Amino acid sequence: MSMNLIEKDRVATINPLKTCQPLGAMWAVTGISRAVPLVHGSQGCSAFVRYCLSRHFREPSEIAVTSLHEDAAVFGGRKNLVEGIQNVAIRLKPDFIGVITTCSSEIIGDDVIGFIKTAKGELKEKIGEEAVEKIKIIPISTPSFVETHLKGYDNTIKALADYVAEPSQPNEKINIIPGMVNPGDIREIKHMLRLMDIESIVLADISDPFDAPLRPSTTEYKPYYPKGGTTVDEIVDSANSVGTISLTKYAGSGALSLEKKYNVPAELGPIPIGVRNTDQFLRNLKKLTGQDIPDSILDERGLLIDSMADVASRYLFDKTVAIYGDPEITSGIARFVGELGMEPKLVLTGSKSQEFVKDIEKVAKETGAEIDTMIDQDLRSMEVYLKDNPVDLMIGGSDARLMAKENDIPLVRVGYPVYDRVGYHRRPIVGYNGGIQLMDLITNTVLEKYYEPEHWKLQQ
Amino acid sequence: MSMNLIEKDRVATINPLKTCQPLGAMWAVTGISRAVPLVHGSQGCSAFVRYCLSRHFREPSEIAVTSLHEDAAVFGGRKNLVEGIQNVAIRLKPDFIGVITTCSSEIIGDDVIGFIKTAKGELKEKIGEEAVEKIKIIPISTPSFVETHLKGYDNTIKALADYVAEPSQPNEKINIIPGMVNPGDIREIKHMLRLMDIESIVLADISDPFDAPLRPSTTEYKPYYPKGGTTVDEIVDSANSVGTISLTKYAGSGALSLEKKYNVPAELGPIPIGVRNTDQFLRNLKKLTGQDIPDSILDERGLLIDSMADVASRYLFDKTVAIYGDPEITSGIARFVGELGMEPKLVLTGSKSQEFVKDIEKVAKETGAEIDTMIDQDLRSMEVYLKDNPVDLMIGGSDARLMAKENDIPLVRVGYPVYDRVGYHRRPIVGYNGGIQLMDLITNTVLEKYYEPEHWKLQQ
Amino acid sequence: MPFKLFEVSKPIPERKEHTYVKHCGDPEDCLPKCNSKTIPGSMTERGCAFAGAKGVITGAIKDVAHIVHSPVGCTAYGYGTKRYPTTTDMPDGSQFPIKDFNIKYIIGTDLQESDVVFGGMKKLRQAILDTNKEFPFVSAIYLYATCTTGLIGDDLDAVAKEMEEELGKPIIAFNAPGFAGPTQSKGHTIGNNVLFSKLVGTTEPPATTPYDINLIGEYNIDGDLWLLKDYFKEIGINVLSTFTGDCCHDEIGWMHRAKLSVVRCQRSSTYIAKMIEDKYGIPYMKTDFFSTKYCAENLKTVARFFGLEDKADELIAKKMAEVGPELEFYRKKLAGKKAFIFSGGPKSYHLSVPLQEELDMDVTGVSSMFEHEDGFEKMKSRLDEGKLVIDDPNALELEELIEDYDIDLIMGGVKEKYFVHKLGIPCLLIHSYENGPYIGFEGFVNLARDMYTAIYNPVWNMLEFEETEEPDVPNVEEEAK
Amino acid sequence: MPFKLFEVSKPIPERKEHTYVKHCGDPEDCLPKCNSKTIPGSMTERGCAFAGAKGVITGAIKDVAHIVHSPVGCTAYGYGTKRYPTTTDMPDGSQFPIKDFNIKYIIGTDLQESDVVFGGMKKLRQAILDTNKEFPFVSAIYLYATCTTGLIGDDLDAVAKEMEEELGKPIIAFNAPGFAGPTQSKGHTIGNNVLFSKLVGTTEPPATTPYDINLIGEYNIDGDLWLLKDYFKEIGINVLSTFTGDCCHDEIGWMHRAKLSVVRCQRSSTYIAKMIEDKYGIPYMKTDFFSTKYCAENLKTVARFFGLEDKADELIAKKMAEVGPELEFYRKKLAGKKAFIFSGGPKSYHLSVPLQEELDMDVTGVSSMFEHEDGFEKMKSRLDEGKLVIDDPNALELEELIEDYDIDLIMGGVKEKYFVHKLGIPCLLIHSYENGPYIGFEGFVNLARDMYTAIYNPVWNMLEFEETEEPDVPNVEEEAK
Repeated sequence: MSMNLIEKDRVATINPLKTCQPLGAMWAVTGISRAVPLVHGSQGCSAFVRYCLSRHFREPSEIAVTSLHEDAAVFGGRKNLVEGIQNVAIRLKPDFIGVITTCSSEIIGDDVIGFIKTAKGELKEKIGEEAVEKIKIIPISTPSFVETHLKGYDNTIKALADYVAEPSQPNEKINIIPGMVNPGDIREIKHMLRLMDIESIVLADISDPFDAPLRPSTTEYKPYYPKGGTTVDEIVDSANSVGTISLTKYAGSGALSLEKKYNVPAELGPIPIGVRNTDQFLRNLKKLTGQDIPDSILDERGLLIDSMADVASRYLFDKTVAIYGDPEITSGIARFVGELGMEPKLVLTGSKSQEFVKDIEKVAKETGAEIDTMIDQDLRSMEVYLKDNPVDLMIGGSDARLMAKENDIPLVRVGYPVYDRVGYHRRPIVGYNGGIQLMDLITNTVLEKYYEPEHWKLQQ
Repeated sequence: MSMNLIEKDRVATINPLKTCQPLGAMWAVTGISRAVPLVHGSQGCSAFVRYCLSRHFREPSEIAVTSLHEDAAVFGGRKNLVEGIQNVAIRLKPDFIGVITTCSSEIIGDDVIGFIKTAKGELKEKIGEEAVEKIKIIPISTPSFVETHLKGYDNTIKALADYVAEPSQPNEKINIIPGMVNPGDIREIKHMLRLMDIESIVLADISDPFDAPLRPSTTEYKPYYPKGGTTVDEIVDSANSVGTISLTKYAGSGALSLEKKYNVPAELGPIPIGVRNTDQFLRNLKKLTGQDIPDSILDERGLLIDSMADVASRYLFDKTVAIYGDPEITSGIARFVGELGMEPKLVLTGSKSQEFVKDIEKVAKETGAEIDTMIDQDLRSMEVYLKDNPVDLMIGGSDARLMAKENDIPLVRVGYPVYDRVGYHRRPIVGYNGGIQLMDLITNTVLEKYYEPEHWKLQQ
Repeated sequence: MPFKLFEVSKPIPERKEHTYVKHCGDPEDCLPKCNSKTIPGSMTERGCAFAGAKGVITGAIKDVAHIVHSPVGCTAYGYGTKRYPTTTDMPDGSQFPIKDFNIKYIIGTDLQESDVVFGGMKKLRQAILDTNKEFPFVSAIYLYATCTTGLIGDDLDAVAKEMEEELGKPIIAFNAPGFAGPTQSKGHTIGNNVLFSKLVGTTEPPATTPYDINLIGEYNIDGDLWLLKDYFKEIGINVLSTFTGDCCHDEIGWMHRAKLSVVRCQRSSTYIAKMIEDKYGIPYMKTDFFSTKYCAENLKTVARFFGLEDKADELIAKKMAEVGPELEFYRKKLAGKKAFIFSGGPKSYHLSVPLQEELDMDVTGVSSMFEHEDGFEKMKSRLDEGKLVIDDPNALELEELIEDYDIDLIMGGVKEKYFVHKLGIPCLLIHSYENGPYIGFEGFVNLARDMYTAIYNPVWNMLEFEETEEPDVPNVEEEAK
Repeated sequence: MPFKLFEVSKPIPERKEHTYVKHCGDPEDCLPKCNSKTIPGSMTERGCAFAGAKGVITGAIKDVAHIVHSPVGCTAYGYGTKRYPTTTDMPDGSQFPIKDFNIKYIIGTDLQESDVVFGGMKKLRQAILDTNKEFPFVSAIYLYATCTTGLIGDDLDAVAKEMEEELGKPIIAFNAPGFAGPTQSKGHTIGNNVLFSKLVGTTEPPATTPYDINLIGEYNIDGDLWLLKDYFKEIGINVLSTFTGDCCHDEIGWMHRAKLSVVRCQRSSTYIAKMIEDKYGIPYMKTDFFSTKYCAENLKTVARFFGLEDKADELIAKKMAEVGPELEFYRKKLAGKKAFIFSGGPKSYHLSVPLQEELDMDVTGVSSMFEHEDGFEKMKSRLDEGKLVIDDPNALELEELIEDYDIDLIMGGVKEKYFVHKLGIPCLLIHSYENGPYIGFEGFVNLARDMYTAIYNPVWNMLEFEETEEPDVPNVEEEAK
């Protein structure tokens, strides 16, 4: 019946459950059509992120870097950035360049906005004013030593609202800020919007860029750009939408910015994981757009409800779960497993988020469970906890896979990163369909682990 | 490079990989809107099938029975059937009654067509001619001792073509005979048709009846009928379509009947499992409807191709597979695993089908594999085979789950029946999306079994 | 008016006699009509005699190969339908080579059209030879007639006799074709008769004790038997033969050596207990081990027979201390919930009192698909005024029942489960269980837990989309209070 | 014209010097420009010095805790990036308590804004204490500077010294912040220097033999080391220290006791071999164990040093008999296929000759992201006329290369793999391997098999939808012939 906050008892972070802001920015910029993330930092800042994103999505992650070295540490990164922007602009002919800072460029104190101006000026002489004006070059401040990757994502979306969005004619569309969810999740959101007959602008839409068809005959080469992503024109138009829904409270600055600057009403969260959160998402959509909720969606809801009736109490009730990951996804899953009659025993996030604590308090109240809650914590804390408090199931990303294995606890993979299995980025966990998928995954994991030994119980 | 036919060396059938015709008929009739399958046989004939279908789909399977007993064996089943039809008609007010014979009613030699007439006559006196004429009451002959459940399905679709379809105005639609595939498969087919902007009549569409939302507010009660199914009007209209595609060569009689009687061109097979079979399905659609194949479908194709490029050679190449089940699904999967670079080492079906042999010969030629092939065989033959010829993976239904476990061979569940896990009926294996799903399933099974022991290999 | 005709059954008024509403002043023989033919065209939950013989009675035996002489369907349906786990332990201390052999394999003759025309006996003979070759270690081979072979007149007994001589291994024929009798109960009877007449008295146990019982009608559904056996062992009573859960073929043969027959499932197997008493003078008692009270009472009764009542008391006290607090938790949660029990047979009278008295639930009524009058008498006697006792309800009647009686929980089978869910009501598997065993002390806790989780599944509070959010979503338990 | 400017690089003509086209008459020092800064705004495959130090050199040690002194990113990225499996075997016969400890854990100080302003040394001290408490069994703690701590001027050496005294356990600082040097190679150098200056000569091995070697620059990628170690063992040579695959901290300390240093990865670790030679007079040899021929030659060379050439010959003959037929199969399949090798460093010269001579492939060119001149000399010397040698190619150049040279297979890293696939060409992981190990005899078969499966993946014949069905779909092998 309560939420029990467990504080970190170390200064050392062991196996972090978060990473730094620039990753979130590179992620978001990849969701823009014909965009290039340009990291103003050391090569590691691009190389590591490309590696991490590629292994999760099994897709290219094409990121440029200004290659800061010792001289920049002394004299500043002006030369690198001004040159870098021009090289990207000329060689890759993008529609959008997101200039992403890092710990080094932030500490050095580079005047990114000024450098962008300089670069544009020099560029105009090389390729002409018109060509330069066609490229949006946006500064994205993402100091690595402040908050987490989610903040970097949030700052990027805010930069789109602040630097790109422009009011003109109302467009009857809804803006969706998906947060750092998978292509499958964004597609499921778009599927729901389609059923509700709502047009949308997704800020930013990584679904195609991070899950692109292999079709040489229609692919844009030299430079390669993946299919899809939100166009710059759409981002410009986002100031004219009927509302913005950020699927996550943890990355809603862009929505608030659009509200403040252009009177586009904002709704922040909850992420539509599980029944009640998805219901709320639909209510928010209805509120902002006036569209009715059609039978087709409610039938999909009915399929999830049907599965829950058939399966949840029978196989899942009272199974204990440890859930870890980004705050919105973690609290969303905690609520959903509660809806399934399971017990979220431990929830864990790397963010230092009071919102998360409130979310979990609500889940504790709804489920009647005692939920041990860790914020600003790391995976080592979970490992130590689980030694004394074993659970039936873990739900989260691949980084805890060895802990799961060692403790013989089955792991249901969700979110980012999942690199030791395939297809998870394509599998939604949001919406009613995502609920079915996630419940199937959880149930089949339980059946395999806890029912197989008495196989006759699986005959029904 | 060759197909090696292995004959059954027993008379006894041990753990059959097939069942009798009536099941296929009850399956198909459930795909008709507001229809009641009425089994003319012993109570076991309905009870067992209801049990089997319910545990696979985790859905109601509402089937009426004429409850034949000793007296019928002596005097014939006339009274039971005539009464049974009337009780169904009056109490359940259906649009359609499929009168399904069994071994007993076939051996007794009941004149089903005559009895239906008698029942209709008596009914008219009770509920009036108009009400009776609204109910299609169709004889479906399914002697249990001839061929398999697939034949029962085939006979049912043929009965629809022969007794229900009526020519009137051309309708620009395509008829789809899905065969005994899952709701998820039919939905994937309909998804493809939607992308191609083709309207269809599915003969018969079990996708909603066997995967229906739980929504009391919109459900038809007393009597309960599930959402969906093909309406009788649609079946009537099937004589006016531009063509019929049966996804399976093994249940194409209905298509041939429509071709012969009403000049509706028929294409039989292949089931669109894997890349090349799905390509062929699209070509057939184009041929019959004249519709172009849109980019949206080809992008979905591209996602499958992309996954195959990323994953197949790396994790799956040369893994050996035993595939068992209904002939079309089995040969379709055999071709697909060949496309994935895997080796279909054993294929096994309970049908005595020369078509299947031809299909496998083609796969053997394409893959260069030596494929041991069993037709008209049972699961015991597979078990014995596997003792001497272990494979890396089994693909098929739940009935071989204990064999898989005992031999420590991971089992990828597909087709019917799957009762020891959840959600498989909802998961397509057809079409490009089904290909992705199936490949993910296969790959994750391989990763878990063969890569986990050296977990570092999963870091990428 | 002790009988009720459901609205939906108005067109078939014969159904009225099958639905009895208990009135305490009624004479004893005022019961629903039962064990008679189902009205054609019903969605009955009944099965066939073959299911009763193989599915219920013989399918639990661990060391026998079963050959279904039929077109492929009956064989296929005979596979994997019952939760009858078996060990490899044999009474003489040896090990049978395959665990759950009874679950793993089913054999059939896969009759074709030509066999129907020319007869299937030759095929059956060969199938017996094949079976013996494939599974040479089985202790016996059982043959099953089906509708087809019944109708074409294949003589299974003759084949059995002939092949038994050829193979030197018991071969037993069961002539319970699907169409025999109104329900699967006919198959139980035939199964009992055949096993008694062919086997009992033909073997001797490796050892006997003064405390030997036959445990009859205990099929080890989801491990029920293993719990009961532990109880008896602790009390000092030895289960010499089980009929037929986790038993071996030879065990049936030495049932005449027990001191007492304890009948668990009274519908399916009182027959054999009676025949053993008649022929060998071994007394039998009908028992009831569901719930703590029945289990305690009946353990004591059996123990008393052997002068072991003290040991029984000890066991009962220990068990009650173990399960008491948990049961108390569930009692609070389940108090006042309306349940309807739709069992195959006896569970409809085993469970009504425990649910009402031990868990404070309200049993709206019970029904059975194959009980006979004696069973319905017990059902009736264990219900309160105004409650329903129904024979063979069909799907449509079930709908009306749920709607009219505001039921919280149906206990039924797979055929009902998903159907009932579609009506927005939980349904618990009571034939094969959800997370059993359900018998005895621990089993009753399992049952209570499964009822609790079914009723408190949060989904029942989310059935429909709400246009406005509840300001604070209550948790299910609060809600359900 | 030995240098080439890709079309796509016309706007950055400096790139021309980095792309050399081999011309046999060129002077030896005619090489691509390398080890210089990347042009800003490139999609380079290069990483940073921190990656070179921790990721490559020290991350393979089994019994050390690594603390990354940084904002959380560098710590997070230091986790799970390398396939460096380790056992729990320690040289003295004891067992380290956790398998793959180096893969399982990464530690960091998670610096916040206030730390950047006021300095992070206090936090680092506490993190060291925490680490020692959490993992008291580690033999040493290594500290890593990063861009942030480099820029704010935290003195890691001072903290290391202070805490080493406090804890009585070796604590070693690596000052290789990300911005140091043009590539990760700078981190290799720093790693070598620190390990040599701080450790070598500080410990003594439990035992020595006259046949002791240091195996330097072997990190046990996907089990490479374990294969090589078996070979040496069979020949009679003892690997006294590995630098650093599956090694322990103390092993580095006694490298001065070996008779010979064998250098496997010549780019990342010739430094330490040289320093050991200079200071302790222990000779070193640069070796090459990829492919059967190189492996055989180099095993013989090392064996000859110890007078064990006969044993080496025996081993080689045995291994060749084992792998010969399989390799022959793959040779036939791979003959004529055009490969481009894009390695971090040395694999670009290790593999070119084997692919050409042992598998009859056509190596279109090689490139490296962090090699120096000596490495590029070797690359050049091992290629045919007209082949490409490229320093630090960027993504756009890779596209042009694939298009213009009709490449059948790229060998690269994860960053390239999925990108190259999008161009319709297979790409094999050569940094961390696909299904390794790739070294030695068996490893070369693995590599050949992985190249074969990558090229013959049937998907390459199905890239585009065909409007008309091919009358008979050819199998891939036929097609590819």
